[in-house]
Amino acid sequence: MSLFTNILASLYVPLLGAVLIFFCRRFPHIIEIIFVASAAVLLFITFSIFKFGSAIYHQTFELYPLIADIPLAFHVEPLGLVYAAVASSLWLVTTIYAIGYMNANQEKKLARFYMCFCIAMMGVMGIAFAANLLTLFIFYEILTISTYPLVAHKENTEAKNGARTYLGLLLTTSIGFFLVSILWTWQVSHSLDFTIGGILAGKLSDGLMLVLFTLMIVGIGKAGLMPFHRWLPAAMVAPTPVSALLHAVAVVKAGVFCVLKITIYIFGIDLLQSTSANVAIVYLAALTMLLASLVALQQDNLKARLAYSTISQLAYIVLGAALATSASIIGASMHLATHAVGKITLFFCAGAIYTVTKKTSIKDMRGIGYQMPFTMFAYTIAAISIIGLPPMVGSWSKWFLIDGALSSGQIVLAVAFLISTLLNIMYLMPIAINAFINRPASTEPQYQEAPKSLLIPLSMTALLCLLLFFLMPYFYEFLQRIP
Amino acid sequence: MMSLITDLYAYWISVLLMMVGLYIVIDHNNLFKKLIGLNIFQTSVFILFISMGKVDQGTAPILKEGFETFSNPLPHVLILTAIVVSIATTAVGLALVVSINKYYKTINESEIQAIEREEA
Amino acid sequence: MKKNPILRETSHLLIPAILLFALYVQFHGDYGPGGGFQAGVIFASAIILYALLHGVKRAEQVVSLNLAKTCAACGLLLYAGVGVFGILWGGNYLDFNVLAHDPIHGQHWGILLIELGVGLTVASVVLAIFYAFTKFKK
Amino acid sequence: MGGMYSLISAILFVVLDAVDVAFTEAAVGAGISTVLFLSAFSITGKHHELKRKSHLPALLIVLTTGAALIYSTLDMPAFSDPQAPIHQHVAPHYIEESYAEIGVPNLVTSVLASYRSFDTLGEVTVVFTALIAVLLLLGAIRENEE
Amino acid sequence: MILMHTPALQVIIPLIAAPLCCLLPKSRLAWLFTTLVSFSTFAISVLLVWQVHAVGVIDYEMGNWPAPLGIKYHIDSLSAFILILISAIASITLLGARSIIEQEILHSKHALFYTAFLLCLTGLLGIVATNDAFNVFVFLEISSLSTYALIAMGRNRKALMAAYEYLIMGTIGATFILIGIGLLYMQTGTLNMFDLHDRMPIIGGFNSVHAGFAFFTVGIFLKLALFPLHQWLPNAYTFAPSAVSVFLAATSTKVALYLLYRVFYTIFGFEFSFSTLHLGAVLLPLSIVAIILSSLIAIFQSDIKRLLAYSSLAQIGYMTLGVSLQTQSGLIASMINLFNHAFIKGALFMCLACIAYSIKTTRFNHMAGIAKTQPWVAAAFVVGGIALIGLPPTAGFISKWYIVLAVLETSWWLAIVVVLTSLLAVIYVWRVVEQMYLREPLDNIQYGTPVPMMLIICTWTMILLSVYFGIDNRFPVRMATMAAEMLIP
Repeated sequence: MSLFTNILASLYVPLLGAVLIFFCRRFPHIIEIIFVASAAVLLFITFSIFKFGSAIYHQTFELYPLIADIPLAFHVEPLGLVYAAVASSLWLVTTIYAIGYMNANQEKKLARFYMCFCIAMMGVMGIAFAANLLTLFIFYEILTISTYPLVAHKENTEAKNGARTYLGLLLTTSIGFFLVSILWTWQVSHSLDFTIGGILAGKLSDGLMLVLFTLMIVGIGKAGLMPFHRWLPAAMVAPTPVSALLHAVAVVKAGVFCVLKITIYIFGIDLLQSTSANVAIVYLAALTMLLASLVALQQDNLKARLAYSTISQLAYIVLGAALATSASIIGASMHLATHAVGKITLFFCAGAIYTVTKKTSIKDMRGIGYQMPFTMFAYTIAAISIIGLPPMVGSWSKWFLIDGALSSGQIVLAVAFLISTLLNIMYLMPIAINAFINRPASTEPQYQEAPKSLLIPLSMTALLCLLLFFLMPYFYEFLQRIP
Repeated sequence: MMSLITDLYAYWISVLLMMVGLYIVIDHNNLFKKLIGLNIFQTSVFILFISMGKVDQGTAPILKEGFETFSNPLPHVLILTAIVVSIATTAVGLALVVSINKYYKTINESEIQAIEREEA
Repeated sequence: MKKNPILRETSHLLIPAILLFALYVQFHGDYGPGGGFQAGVIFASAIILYALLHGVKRAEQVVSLNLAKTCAACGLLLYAGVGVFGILWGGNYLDFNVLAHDPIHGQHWGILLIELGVGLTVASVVLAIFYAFTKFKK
Repeated sequence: MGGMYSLISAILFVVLDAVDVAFTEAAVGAGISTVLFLSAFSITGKHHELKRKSHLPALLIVLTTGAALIYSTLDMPAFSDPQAPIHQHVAPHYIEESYAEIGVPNLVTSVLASYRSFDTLGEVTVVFTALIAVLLLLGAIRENEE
Repeated sequence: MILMHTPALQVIIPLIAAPLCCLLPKSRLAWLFTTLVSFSTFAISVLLVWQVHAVGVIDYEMGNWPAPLGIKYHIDSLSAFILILISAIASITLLGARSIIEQEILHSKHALFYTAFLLCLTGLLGIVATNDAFNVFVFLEISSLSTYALIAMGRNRKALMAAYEYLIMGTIGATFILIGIGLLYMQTGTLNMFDLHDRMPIIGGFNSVHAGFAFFTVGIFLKLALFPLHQWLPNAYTFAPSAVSVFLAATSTKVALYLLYRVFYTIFGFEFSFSTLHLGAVLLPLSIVAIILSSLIAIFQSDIKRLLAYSSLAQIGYMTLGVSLQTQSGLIASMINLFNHAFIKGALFMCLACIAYSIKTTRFNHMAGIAKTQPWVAAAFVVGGIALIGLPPTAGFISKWYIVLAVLETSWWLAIVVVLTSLLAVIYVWRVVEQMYLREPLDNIQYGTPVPMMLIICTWTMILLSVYFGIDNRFPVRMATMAAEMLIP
């Protein structure tokens, strides 16, 4: 199987899954089988791309001109491969979890739900392999639209308002800023291809470069930079698997992935450093990182707290990208993976707790560790990883990020990283601790451990947090290839 | 100045008519009178066209012995068509007015607007 | 108006005259003023006059609304058809030169036929519209 | 009153040598449109005028239109001037060649029925359209009638 | 044989078909006949496009009289582009329209209705095909008269008033155009467009020519329903029968826009219109106001047909905006938007036709939960709405891309205006989508009559077309580019 067919297949397989699900919408079990099967096939495909080795990086496949002479084009490069691998592997886990969750909570409209899930995955793959900004933008919007029904799934007023915020913010940013900046780029450089070293060198004055960079990064609303972060907590109304997908894998990671890709392949690290077009974003990101953590402290709803934690973690990645040192870039791209693994575990736990106890408020979760030991243990592991303490994988990425901050001479930012780490501890650990140290009140009914279909995925991802810590050297060596 | 008037009076007549017609169309409340105004408006345009075609000492554009200067036939042809078009429009307009009168029991614009307002 | 005997009698004299005049205008249009359109109008007005005097019922026994509609369609078809003949005989659309052995005759034929079409359509349309209005219930 | 108006304009047309047009205008204006207006009027019946809206906008529009036209007439060729461009370009060919090409003395007829016969086809189509429109309209039944 | 006469046949076939159609006894038969005819016109327009690609422009002299003497048809890339658009829309509409018409129009009137439809089609095609200024006027009136009648066929008595308003404004517009023609003719003695254009240098200085220009402008703006001459359009679209709304929304204003291109680029010429008389300076503010106002008004509409009508006004604004930029890219953008929007709006009005067929209304609050009873229609509306907003991968995105790019060349703030207004589209489209999907259906109209298959298929054909042209837009872009390069040398 050639590389090109591989890439195309990674788009077609989820699409095909969606189509099949549509035709089998009458038979729930067949749907589930198709759902899992497509995820598995996709996983196989993405990993089979690794076997082509580093030779094929950056060789572009053009399908046909979309607009004027901008083609619909795809390519493979390390960063995209990481993103694709993370997304597809976590998707497989999520599918299993989702089926368990949806059945356990008697959710309706499953066919539509799974369909949109598949289409969203297609969007993710398209983003991962896009070879120019236009292709990227198209799949970006496909992702936005296809996740809207997932957010609005419950179809009650709350869901409607949440979904409205979600769509409103994402479309406003993407059309209002992102599209405009893409057009601007096209106008000044007559190219939108992702090329090593960027395409904008010497095309704009420093001032305008600053404007363009800021416009573009802010335009990527999925990266959740303040003040355009509101959609993330709003989207919490969605069923938990969706939250997992949205907030750990697909959507937010698509955002930060775009940020990374644009900084590296459109502007170029050297350009950013020479023109210092990145200042605005750097400080915006640092601000978001701290504020979001502070807000997270206030949240009593577990999912909401996790959402704000996500916002701050995304800001890490954006910050790492915007710092534009090789170390920080590597740190950022590592964090993209490590945070994904950690955060999806946390969401799975939240979902499991909700499924078993219907509890969402953190106050009520005292002593829950005695009733759901596995779940809370997984939670603890993931929390440590997010905070960034050895022996969890998160420690690596955070280390590189701080290193990057130092190497670029920004002591302030290094401090900011440390402060937010403390804040992480403050809003993640108490839950775990309370869960285990104080026994549940005797008035509480006796809850069982979560059902297998939920437990297996979340323990798998938790395990991953641990394993990856030891695999990270290879991973590092792989990421070195990112220029 | 005098020459200007003698040269152009024919055009000005039609312009005057045109203004009258247009005024009736826009200003009248009565759907009927609007149509009449429309007629006047269009006819004035016809006169404008025809007066273009006139030639001094010219005769009607029908070839006979003893005449060699003729008025320009082309405007006549155009206006023949235009007249037909205008009468066709009038007919349709009248049909509309008649059936409006049937369903609104009035052909007064502001009355009709009043009716629609209370419906909404 | 129907009651008035004088009008009725005069109309008996008048209407045929008008019809005759219409035909004259129709076919003399090449030489003097007039042509299909005017002829059609006059022809129609004759029948309208008849309708005014003897009532639409009687008039419709002579020419019914449906007949008028059909005639209108036929007139238009005749006109357009002549044009199509132009194509069939190897000219352009509405090319009369090819209709006969030499251009002049061709033109004569063409003009004659299309004027006929115009007259037919106009007369029947005017009549039909008149019927439509008079028969319209409040 | 419409009839009178069109009779007057018909006479005007004769003065301007446009006998065919005059003929038509007389037939149409004094003939058809009068009949139509009267029959339509008999159906709708008399309607009293009530409060009038402001005349100002109408006046403005009309005055601007009129002004534009007057302005345009200022450098028009003098009325009935044989040297006017309109008489220089296409018309001469009609006047000189048409008899040889078509052999019909009435220039209007030859232009109408041969040179620009396609326009006339359009004209007949318009007439036909009017019929269709009127037949569609008079007798339409709407839901909120009964 | 046929290839020689395609330009004439394009117009003649529906013209001859019309009188035949009104003689047909059965409504079913009339529909079949009309549909076949419109498909044959479509086939011919395809031939024309092919010929234009092969040999460039095609001239056809009616009655074999050379140009200034007689009437000439002139098919170039622009007219071929519009012709194929009109005939395609007509064909799809008719194919799906039978059931709607059966429901909305009195059975005894079907033959007449289809005849009027054919005549309207004839008029529109004639306007586009001809190269003679006065001939334009004649065919304009054919299409207008039939349109008035078609609109008046709406079920609600308001349709009559709408038709009357349109008749008055439309006739004034047409007469203004006639005056313009007259003034030009007076100074040149010719009616042929190219002939007129050749004489522009001589007569360019005359008052009367300037006045003629002004009259043309006003007349065309009236037909185009460009702000502030748009009052007739919303009512006309809202109260017309559903099938008619589809056809009109997709074609009539487009033809008016074509007329604008023809008059100001082909007759007067780019230089004269934009440098000597500054048409752009008039067009630019009007289009911007049209875009902003109409988008805002659209948000507050309680009838979805009316909502779409106002969004059409906004879209017309985008098209004229492209023209007012006075650049090739702007013109290209305008034409591409013309083409794409025809399909998008046609599709959306088709959806409304389905809904109206099912629940006899298109009022906003009756849309509640329609997705449960009419999933296919609702889905179609969503896709169409996405296209209207201008998200990839739909035709709307292509239009937006080209327009914003063209605007960026001239000014920054304009680009911002365009983008922000396109966000207004998000609001008024998504209002409807939420109403359709996230509301419980009102009990009184919970189960409407099921929508016939044919109608849904045609709706989806249009929808898929407006998606297809977003994925592969080579055809419209090529045609528009050719046309623009021809009009702005």
